[in-house]
Amino acid sequence: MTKYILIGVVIALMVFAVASGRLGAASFGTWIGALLTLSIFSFLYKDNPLYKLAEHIFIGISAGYFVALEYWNVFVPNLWNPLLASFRTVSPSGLMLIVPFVLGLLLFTRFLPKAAWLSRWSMAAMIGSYAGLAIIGALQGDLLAQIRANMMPLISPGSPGGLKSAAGASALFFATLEVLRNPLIVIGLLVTLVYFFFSREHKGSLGAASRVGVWFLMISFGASFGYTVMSRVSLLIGRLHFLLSDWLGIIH
Amino acid sequence: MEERGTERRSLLTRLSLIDRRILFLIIFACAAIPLLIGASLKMSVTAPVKGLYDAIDALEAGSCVWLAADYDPGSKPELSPMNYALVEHLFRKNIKVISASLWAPGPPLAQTVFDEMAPVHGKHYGVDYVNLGFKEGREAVMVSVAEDLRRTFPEDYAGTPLDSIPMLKGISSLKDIDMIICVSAGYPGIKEWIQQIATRYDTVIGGGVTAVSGPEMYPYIQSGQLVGLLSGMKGAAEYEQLVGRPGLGTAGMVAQSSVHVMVVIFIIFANIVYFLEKRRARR
Amino acid sequence: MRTEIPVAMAFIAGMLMVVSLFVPHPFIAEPAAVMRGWAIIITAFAYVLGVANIARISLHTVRNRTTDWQYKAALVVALVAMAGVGIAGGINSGGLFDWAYLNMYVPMQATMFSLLAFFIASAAYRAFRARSVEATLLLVVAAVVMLGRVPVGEKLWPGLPAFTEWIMEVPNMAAKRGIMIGAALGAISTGLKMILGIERSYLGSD
Amino acid sequence: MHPLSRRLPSYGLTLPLVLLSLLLAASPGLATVILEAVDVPNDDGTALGLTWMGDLAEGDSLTISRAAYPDTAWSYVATVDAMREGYIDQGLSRKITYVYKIESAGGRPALSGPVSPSASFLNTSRLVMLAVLALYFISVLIYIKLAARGREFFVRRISGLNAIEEAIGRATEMGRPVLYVPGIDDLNNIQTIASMVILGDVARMTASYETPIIVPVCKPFVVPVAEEAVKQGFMNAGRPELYNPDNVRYLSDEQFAFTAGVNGIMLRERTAANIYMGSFFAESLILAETGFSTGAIQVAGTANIHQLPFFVAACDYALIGEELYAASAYLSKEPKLLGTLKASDLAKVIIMVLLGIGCITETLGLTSFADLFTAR
Repeated sequence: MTKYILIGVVIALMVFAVASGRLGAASFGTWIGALLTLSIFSFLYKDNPLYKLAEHIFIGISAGYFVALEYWNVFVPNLWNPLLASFRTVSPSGLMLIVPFVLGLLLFTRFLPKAAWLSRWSMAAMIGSYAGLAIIGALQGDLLAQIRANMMPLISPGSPGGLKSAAGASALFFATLEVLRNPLIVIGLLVTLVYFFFSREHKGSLGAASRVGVWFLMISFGASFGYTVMSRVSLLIGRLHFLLSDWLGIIH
Repeated sequence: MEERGTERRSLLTRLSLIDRRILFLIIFACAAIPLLIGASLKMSVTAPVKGLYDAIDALEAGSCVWLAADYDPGSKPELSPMNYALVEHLFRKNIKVISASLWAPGPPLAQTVFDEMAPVHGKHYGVDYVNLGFKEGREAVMVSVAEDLRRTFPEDYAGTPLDSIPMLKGISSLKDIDMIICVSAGYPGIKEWIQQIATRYDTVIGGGVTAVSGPEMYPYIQSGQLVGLLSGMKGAAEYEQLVGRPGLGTAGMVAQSSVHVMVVIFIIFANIVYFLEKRRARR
Repeated sequence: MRTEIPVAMAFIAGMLMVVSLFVPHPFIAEPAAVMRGWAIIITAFAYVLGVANIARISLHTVRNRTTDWQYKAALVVALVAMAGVGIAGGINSGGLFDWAYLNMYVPMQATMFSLLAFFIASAAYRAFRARSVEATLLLVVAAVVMLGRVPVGEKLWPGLPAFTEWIMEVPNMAAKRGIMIGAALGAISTGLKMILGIERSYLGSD
Repeated sequence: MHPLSRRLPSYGLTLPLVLLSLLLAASPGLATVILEAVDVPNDDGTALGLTWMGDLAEGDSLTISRAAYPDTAWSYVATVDAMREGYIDQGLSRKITYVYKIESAGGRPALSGPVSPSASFLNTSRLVMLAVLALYFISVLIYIKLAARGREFFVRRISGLNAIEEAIGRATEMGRPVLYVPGIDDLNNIQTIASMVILGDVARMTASYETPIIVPVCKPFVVPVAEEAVKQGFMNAGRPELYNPDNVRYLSDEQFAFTAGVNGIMLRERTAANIYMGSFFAESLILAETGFSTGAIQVAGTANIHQLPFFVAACDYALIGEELYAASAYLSKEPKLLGTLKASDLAKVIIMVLLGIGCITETLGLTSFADLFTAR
């Protein structure tokens, strides 16, 4: 039944578009895009060859796209051109680029079982760099800055005055929330850290704190849940907008 | 009585095990009908969005921002409207824009936005904006660009050497940039820009993210490491409202609302059924 | 040779990155900059390696005519065509490569991700249950945020956007900050173990 | 705050310059400005900072130029608002000595003394950061050493692990198999490795209950490791003969194809306990939904925070973030993992104490303690 409804909806929309004379305006590229979009949507009915084909073409196209971009935006400007220039001018710093070139090629020894160990040299140089960058990123961006930001006065600035001057239930409600702001942030962080503390059994006051920590975590997961739904729905709206506007021309 | 009981139970069970394709159809209708009707709703602007708007508005004409297009088509409906609204604001303020991408699929998306907006505002490539294209290397690129722009990006997206682009004269690293605005779909993105650049090079950072990563950005807003943030299509819609250029963000808000309401109804309804079933099972 | 050199290389590369934060002098800053330039190039090769691996596995399937080999063949054709067009014809806007990107890559990836809207809605109906205090709290906050973040929420209660923002800025922020600090500690210790060669799983087994 | 005032320590104008300024001030009719150029500290030796003072009014602008001493060919640097606190000239060379000149409209030009930029060996503004990093590094290494020497470390009971045992018990009662999904990432993700440790323990339990365990795998490299973990688990339970190699199944390395495959296993083989441990992405909610609809008991664990909401809402128990690593450290007793866990716990205690002190001092209006942690 569902299948017929789905097909019916698509046909109805197309008939509407043809009748209003807008469908012909879509370019060949838009038609391709629309057909691929529908092929992927067909997965919602069930897994089928059309979806599988679109999925595999997508993987192929995206992989090919990456290769071309890496070639034009990285290899050519950052490796080839400087290397060629340094051959001409014999600059030692430019010639040093041979090192990453060779290390990059060594990665491909992975396909040769006997020489595969050579690829570890390149992996190590790369992973070492990123590990180092990750360390300093986490240190300055997250650890210190976040600790510093949470050292805050327990009385939220301006909030006691706001509470006194609040008139009406709604204003009072929000003024109370403002009073609670800093204390709840401070407590919330402490109890969350307690939850992720593994060296003591969570009993007694530690257990109570850890339980409150879970509540804070759950509120934050609820927020993430709501935002994730929001994200996915927006993506759907984007696709529908493409179909209805760019392809069928029903809306503008 | 007895019989009605079983019938009601089977109805409940049937309801809780409804074919998911019917749910899919309901969601499809909730999203498509508002789009077809073309309804729109006014909304209030949230503090993080206002923060970004004010920070950009405070920049002087002629200053230069780094617009990181770190996203791909997978989140285009959320982030592209932001990209448009931000470029609109920047162009209107006569601020120079350097766009670059740490996501390979990013540059053409940024280019599309420029191609559409530049003629409207009378802006010229190489004078008012450039697209440096994609660079592999995540955090390494960020730090590298902060130290030396030309060593990292010897050429722009189209392959023009940076030294022959007029607007880049006098810009040798991120130290010469007034603000980093990152439109970010994940890793590498705004979080890494903050981690690597914000404190180390004392740079102002703001930007937009997909709604999925919105909630985890709040610690950075509170700490002041982020001057402002747009989360998801809603953030884009609010920004569109601030700059007065309604786009896909604004257009999608009624559809967004109606699907949200439907999902909330799903959750409430299903949980009521769940509790009724549980109570029945207990009896 | 097989482990000492890689471990030494990881150590030097990683330490350069860390030390350059504290030592601004060119005797560290310059080699660190060179190392970052190298990392950029090697990472680009690593991506191409990944692509080569996809092609290799797919070709293997095609050659052995195992299940779904036809799809793998389509994959390889698409890959070779896209990379070939891009490298030979350039990537500039208006070209064939750009056309294929805009009319094939963009719609397909965007649609793949949009499928999740349906899956989330279906899971919301069929699986998300308030089975415990924790799950109840989560679902209630989720519902509030979902309504408070769209314009229709304001119509229900004008204070809803402000209340939602408070949830985001206070309890959500505190918990996310806790997770962030824990993750930062984890990232630093993992990074340290990699640089010192205590953690070598990325090198693979002998 | 202007960047200069943050980066320059209070460099007072030197005595000769003050005398010079007095001398110049004595000549009537012309606006007098004095200029000082100093090295910017804590940098790589490519910048100089300029500060000035004198008879300047709101709206005046200054033209800055520089020359390479002793040459006097002036080159233009910038035109700035006279009221700003100073100017930092970047992109200079350590090998050159510079002289600066500023001119205001209708004023006498002022010259700076010759100065060359110097590079620092240590950025002193980051000393606190360095100390924090060094202490944490040391504690990680010490704890790993101690753990390797066989020191026993306490790790708290992790409720998720008990939930797993319960779930396996239920599956045994019902005579149906257990499903264990180790995420969809490769072995380069630490979560997958942690998952393999937990898999070993789950396999041990299922073997002792004589309940079959099915392990669908998404990445080819994970297959041998998963097989090994299951086999070892069966050996540890003393039931190696029960091990069935067909139950570790490579399905597909494409996300949704894998998901569809796992859904198929749940529906066909009617697994009664589903355990998801590792790195999950969008498939999390699809798996959890199918598992819920088949009535299985579900326990999940992931450090991918973005997927946890769905696991919490659709599963009976979820290990949250770091708990996954803690569980694997607890089960494996591996020094690397235990040492890291302990060092991170120690750091958390210290952080909590510091946060407490910081909040109290801030409440009292004393900011100097908290400012120690301002990252620069």
